[in-house]
Amino acid sequence: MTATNPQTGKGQAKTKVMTMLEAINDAMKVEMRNDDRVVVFGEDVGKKGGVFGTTMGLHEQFGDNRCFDTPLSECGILGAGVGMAVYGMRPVAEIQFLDFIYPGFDQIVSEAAKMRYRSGGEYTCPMVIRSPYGGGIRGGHYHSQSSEAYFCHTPGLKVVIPSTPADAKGLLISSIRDEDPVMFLEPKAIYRHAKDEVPVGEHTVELGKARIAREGTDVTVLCYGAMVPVCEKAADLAQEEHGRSVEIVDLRTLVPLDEHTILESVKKTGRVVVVYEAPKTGGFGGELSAIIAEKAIEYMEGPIVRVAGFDTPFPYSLEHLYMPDPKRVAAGIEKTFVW
Amino acid sequence: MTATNPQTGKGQAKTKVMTMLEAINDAMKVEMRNDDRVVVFGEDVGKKGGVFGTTMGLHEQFGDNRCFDTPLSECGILGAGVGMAVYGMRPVAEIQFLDFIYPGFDQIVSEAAKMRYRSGGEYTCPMVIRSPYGGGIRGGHYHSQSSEAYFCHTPGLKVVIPSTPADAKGLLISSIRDEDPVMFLEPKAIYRHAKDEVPVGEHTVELGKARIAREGTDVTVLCYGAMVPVCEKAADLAQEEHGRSVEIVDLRTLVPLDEHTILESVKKTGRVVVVYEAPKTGGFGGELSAIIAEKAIEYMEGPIVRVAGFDTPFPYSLEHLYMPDPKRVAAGIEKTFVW
Amino acid sequence: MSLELVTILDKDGKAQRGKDPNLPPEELQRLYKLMCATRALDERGLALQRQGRIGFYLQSTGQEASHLGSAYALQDSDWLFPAYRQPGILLLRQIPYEKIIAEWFGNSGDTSKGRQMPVHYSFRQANFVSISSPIGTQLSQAAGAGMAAKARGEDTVFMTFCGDGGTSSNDFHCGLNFAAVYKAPVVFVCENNGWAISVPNDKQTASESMAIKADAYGMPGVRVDGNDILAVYRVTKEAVERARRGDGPTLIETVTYRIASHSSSDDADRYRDKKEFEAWQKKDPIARFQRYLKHKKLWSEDFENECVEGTKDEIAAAVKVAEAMPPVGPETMFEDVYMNPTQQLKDQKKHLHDLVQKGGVGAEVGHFPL
Amino acid sequence: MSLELVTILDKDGKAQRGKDPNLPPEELQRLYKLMCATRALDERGLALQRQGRIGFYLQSTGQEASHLGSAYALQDSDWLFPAYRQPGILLLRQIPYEKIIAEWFGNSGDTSKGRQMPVHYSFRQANFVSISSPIGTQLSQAAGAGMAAKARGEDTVFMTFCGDGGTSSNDFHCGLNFAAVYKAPVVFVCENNGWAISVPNDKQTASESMAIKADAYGMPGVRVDGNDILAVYRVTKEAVERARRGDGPTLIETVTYRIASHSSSDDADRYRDKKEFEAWQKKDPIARFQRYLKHKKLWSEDFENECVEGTKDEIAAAVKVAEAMPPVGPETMFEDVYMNPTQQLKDQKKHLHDLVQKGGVGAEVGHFPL
Ligand SMILES: Cc1ncc(C[n+]2csc(CCOP(=O)(O)OP(=O)(O)O)c2C)c(N)n1
Ligand SMILES: Cc1ncc(C[n+]2csc(CCOP(=O)(O)OP(=O)(O)O)c2C)c(N)n1
Ligand SMILES: [Mg+2]
Ligand SMILES: [Mg+2]
Repeated sequence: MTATNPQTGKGQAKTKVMTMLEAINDAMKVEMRNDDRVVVFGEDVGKKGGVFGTTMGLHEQFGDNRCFDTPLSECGILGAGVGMAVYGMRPVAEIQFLDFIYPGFDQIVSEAAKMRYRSGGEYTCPMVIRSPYGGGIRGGHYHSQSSEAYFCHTPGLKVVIPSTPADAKGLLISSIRDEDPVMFLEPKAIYRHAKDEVPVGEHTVELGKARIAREGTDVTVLCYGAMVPVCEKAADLAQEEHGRSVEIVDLRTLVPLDEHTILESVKKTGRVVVVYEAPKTGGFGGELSAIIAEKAIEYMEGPIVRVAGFDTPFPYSLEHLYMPDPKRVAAGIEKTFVW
Repeated sequence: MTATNPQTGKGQAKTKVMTMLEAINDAMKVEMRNDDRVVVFGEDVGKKGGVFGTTMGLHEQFGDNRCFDTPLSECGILGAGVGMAVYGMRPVAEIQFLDFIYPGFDQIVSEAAKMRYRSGGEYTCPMVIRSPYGGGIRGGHYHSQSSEAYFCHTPGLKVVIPSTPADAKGLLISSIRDEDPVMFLEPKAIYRHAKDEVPVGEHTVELGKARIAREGTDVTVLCYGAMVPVCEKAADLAQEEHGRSVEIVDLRTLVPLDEHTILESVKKTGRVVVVYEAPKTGGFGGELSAIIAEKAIEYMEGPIVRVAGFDTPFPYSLEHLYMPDPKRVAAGIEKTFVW
Repeated sequence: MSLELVTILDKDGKAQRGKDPNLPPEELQRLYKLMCATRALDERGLALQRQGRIGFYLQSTGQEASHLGSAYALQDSDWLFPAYRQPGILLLRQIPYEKIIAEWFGNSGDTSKGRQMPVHYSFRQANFVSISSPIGTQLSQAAGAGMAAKARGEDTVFMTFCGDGGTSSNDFHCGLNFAAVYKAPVVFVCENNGWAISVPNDKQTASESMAIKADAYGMPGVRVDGNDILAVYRVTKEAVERARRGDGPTLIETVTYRIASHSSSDDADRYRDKKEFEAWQKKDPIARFQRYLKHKKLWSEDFENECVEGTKDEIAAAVKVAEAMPPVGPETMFEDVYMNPTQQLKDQKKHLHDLVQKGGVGAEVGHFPL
Repeated sequence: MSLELVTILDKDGKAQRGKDPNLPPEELQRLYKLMCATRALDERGLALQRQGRIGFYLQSTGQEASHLGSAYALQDSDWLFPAYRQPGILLLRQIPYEKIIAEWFGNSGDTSKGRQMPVHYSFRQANFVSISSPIGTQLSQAAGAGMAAKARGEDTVFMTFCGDGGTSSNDFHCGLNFAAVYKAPVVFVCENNGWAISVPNDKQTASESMAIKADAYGMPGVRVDGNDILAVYRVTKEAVERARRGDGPTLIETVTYRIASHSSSDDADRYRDKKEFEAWQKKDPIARFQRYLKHKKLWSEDFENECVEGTKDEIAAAVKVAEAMPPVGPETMFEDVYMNPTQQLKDQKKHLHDLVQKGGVGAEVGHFPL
């Protein structure tokens, strides 16, 4: 198949139907062929191909020096990754679940994020940290958390979260080429559900540009990752039940944030709902509310509503009620009209 | 001296002038005498008495079993602390600078915060993690950061930040007595500057209650820790230069948050400035803005302004321009009137 | 200098002269039955997962001697900071099957209120501390608890477990270091089953053994045949006594093998040589101990039947009871975050309650790990 | 089994038979001069701090042999991932005094643009990677860089440093483990100066030495007299060669002593016995090496004068130059967060610019650490 390149808008790129998993795998293959400084490593990324299969075939194709398993230490994975990046490589480190990143958190916050700044630009850390995040797979609190807010609050890091296979591929390739450390968070709930046309071969999506996932006029919904399809269903409900025309903005990158697109949309609609899976208090959605309340409050015709995970650890049996679902989001949308 | 007990409002407690450092030291002494399950440990807290002197005299007075130095491992300090708390002690773990907490971050986020929840209430973790935070001492990015937002976004933790010596003592004793893990963050910039009457002996301040540091009618300033005295000076400027009557709310505990006091104040004034030292993006102040934008937007007569640290790592030479100062806060206050 | 591998039972089930701990007959039979029950529980757990009745399962098959032999050396008042592959200890400490199985279903019969994935048990009554998924975190916690008990002059001993992969964790390093510096009464058991999911020992560490890592902390390190329950018991008992005497911690490496795949989500055939697996199957710890019992004339067909079939029946009955327990109610989501819920949690609970009342809420949820 | 302490120079400065590395005379003199210069720089740094002209200083006095002897075994193309107590390496790698001293002042002469506290150097031209305060983080980074170089077939060697306290860090554990598993060309130098601020060795670890911790990672561990520059050089050279040959990493423990307080903020008299300090003062590595040079007839009063007074003059001149450099401008705060500033950073830069224009901004800033 062929389709218009979603990034440039021009040309006819060849495409192929892929799941998000396949698109991520494809992105790494493309970049590993393209740049021999790219190495992929982490726990079980070699022969096993990753616990979700995102690194399937890489070890076979590129060998031990380019794709390898590591000892069970996130501290080591990330510390070694920083060293590689400082030395001039393009490390792509996989953290098996985002919940397990904390043993290596120091290397991200204190080292990767600050290397360029603290050395006056002499040393840089172009590393990508890939990790599946979020709920939706019955993983309990240690295989389900969404802690993007921690990283967004850490100057020096970029934070990227795709919601479609094509974006996953394009954003991942752009992240690997980026000169700064990037947290590339993969919404595991839609690893296989998201399935769509993806450009074959070379394909990049610029970091820092949001995507209007759906145009609308009455209310803006800001979301990212696995919440995008949930919000799309909620928008359908809001349309059906109350005739609301919902605009959905898929942020794609949280840092750098595309404030321009956000503010344009909310100024147009005058109403906004912010949706995220993480615990409500202190989540990145609060930052979005705050930006709007600081820069566009005079356009607001209702409260800035947040629909988010609850302020509890991620539960196991009650996961379906913990995560924002279409009904809950639709209720949030309605609240911007009637409160 | 004697004074009315600020907590109960009744009785005449004996008081003594103390710096915040002394008040914190006093709180530990009181509680260690009071409860033999209380142990204080960390790097250099023994003979040296801590790098700031907060644990001065504890080792001498209570001996090796109650106050002791540890190996250089925040992971060990916090992991051991969790184990002690689970076993039934009241550990008070000191992290020398908040910037150095990340090697042990996993034990806080994955263990302390979730112990009660994940065990269905069978095991609990009544640990206090004390750490100096914030800028103001020419410490560069590794002795100056304010990362309270990470902890506020972690369900299961409480987060306490005093701004006066009396509160420091009362809140610390309450934190030690609390049945849940508490991050007790000490604004090192005012360790010695804050000097005031502090009740002698027994003194508690309830967690979860904000303090109106100054009453006013035109605009509310929300702040905590070392920003409180800065906001007080800014309020003077705003009064002098523009005749603004500023109400200052000192949050005292960020989790649990006293939303009631915040919302009462902003509904009364109709204008609000949120002040914090941490990098602006993703800081806890964004959460405050979001709460107001969700629950009281209809009372707002201007933008919800944030005055915060910039989105850079904490600098060394330019620290004085990085941190919010009275002038910058005053400019933020004015912006809620003229924007 | 290589560490010797401590063994008592030869492959025919004979105890080496002078090394037999000479446990009383009924205790030997009790241990055997516990091993069989642990295996039966495991088989049932995996079956339930395959039938889609529970969401996840993780087996300990092949490691029964390793965790039962070590925990058996403790007193009931001693504490455990376990990893996730020691279910037999729950049986040793007399937790009823229903309670264990209810945890798999995560319903109202579960002591942890359906908050965790299957096999992440917590049983206060057994001094068995809540299991968490992040590898290794229990090791420094055990050190801390040991430090506390010692400072208070109590004689509790703390036993904690990790895998070979766990030796690479931060907490292995600081946990062993703290325990040694403070001479805390802790026994660290590293169950070396050869694999950390798909990562074999030689990619985990270049050290000649896991036990030798004890040198780095100035504590004794012992390597023991983990499929030999008597040997495991014997070395652990010494370590427990040393700890209780106030002479500090020990690291014990039990050399064993993960017979099953890592968990119900894993397929070991993708990365593991069949021959290695087959060789280890021949070293089955239950069969080995059975041969010993036979030598001692403590084994009969009837006894075997009681241990295997009898246990299966009990487990089957327990599954029925556990599965029939009502689900946890939505309101329980907001409990136990803190001792007392914050205002925010109360508000959120009410919000969810209202949504549930209106109907139609509930996110789609897939399978682990897809 | 205790590790032997490798020594070459006896206290009279005589090299043990057959062990003298026989460096050329001019190299021996160069090393001596570097040691003197490192000490002089240190004294000046502390003096500037005491005069309130810089905000912080941290001395390496007494550890000159330890870090100069080890780094001297490298080629200039080899990389360093240092801790904060190896300033002599900058001199060895010919960084001009002004550049080093400008870092203390944190002004526009500083390669890191006044972003870090004094003594947190970064010099790309010297393959000297930016120092950070968090203890140990450089260790796993060095392992990673070594893994990369090895995978690419390059022959760069990586040397990284930590203190005795640093052995307790997470990164010590994973850094050594990774380096050993991948046989990365890394030399880990642990400068054991007896103290981690106020915490002595025996509260840091119960292991009999730091070098023995190498066992836990399956790499060679060497203990060397850290006040004997020839011994340090010799063992390090072997380790560097081993690394370059592809035979993997080594852990070297240099046994030395922190003669000064931990830093300008610390007062060691609060916690440290004067006798211990005095005993170590007698083992001064510079005096010891001087005696060796005297034996070799490579020392004279004139030479001494050049090394000590000459250096002091050069440093004094460099202080003048460095101190006179203009401060960093407010706009530099927003550079180097990313390669290109985000819109948010551009907006914030403009906001600060406007505030500065209006005048009166600037927070009150105290002293470190009060
Ligand atoms: C910190 C952390 N990283 C990664 C994981 C994912 N994970 C779960 S089990 C496992 C392997 C553990 O191996 P080992 O310690 O040998 O224990 P075993 O499963 O063999 O009993 C991994 C990598 C985790 N649970 N925690
Ligand atoms: C992770 C971390 N924790 C605490 C500190 C505070 N701190 C700075 S230096 C130091 C002691 C370091 O001792 P050692 O490793 O022996 O090095 P030395 O100073 O003796 O050279 C401590 C605790 C830190 N910088 N980083
Ligand atoms: Mg294993
Ligand atoms: Mg030291």
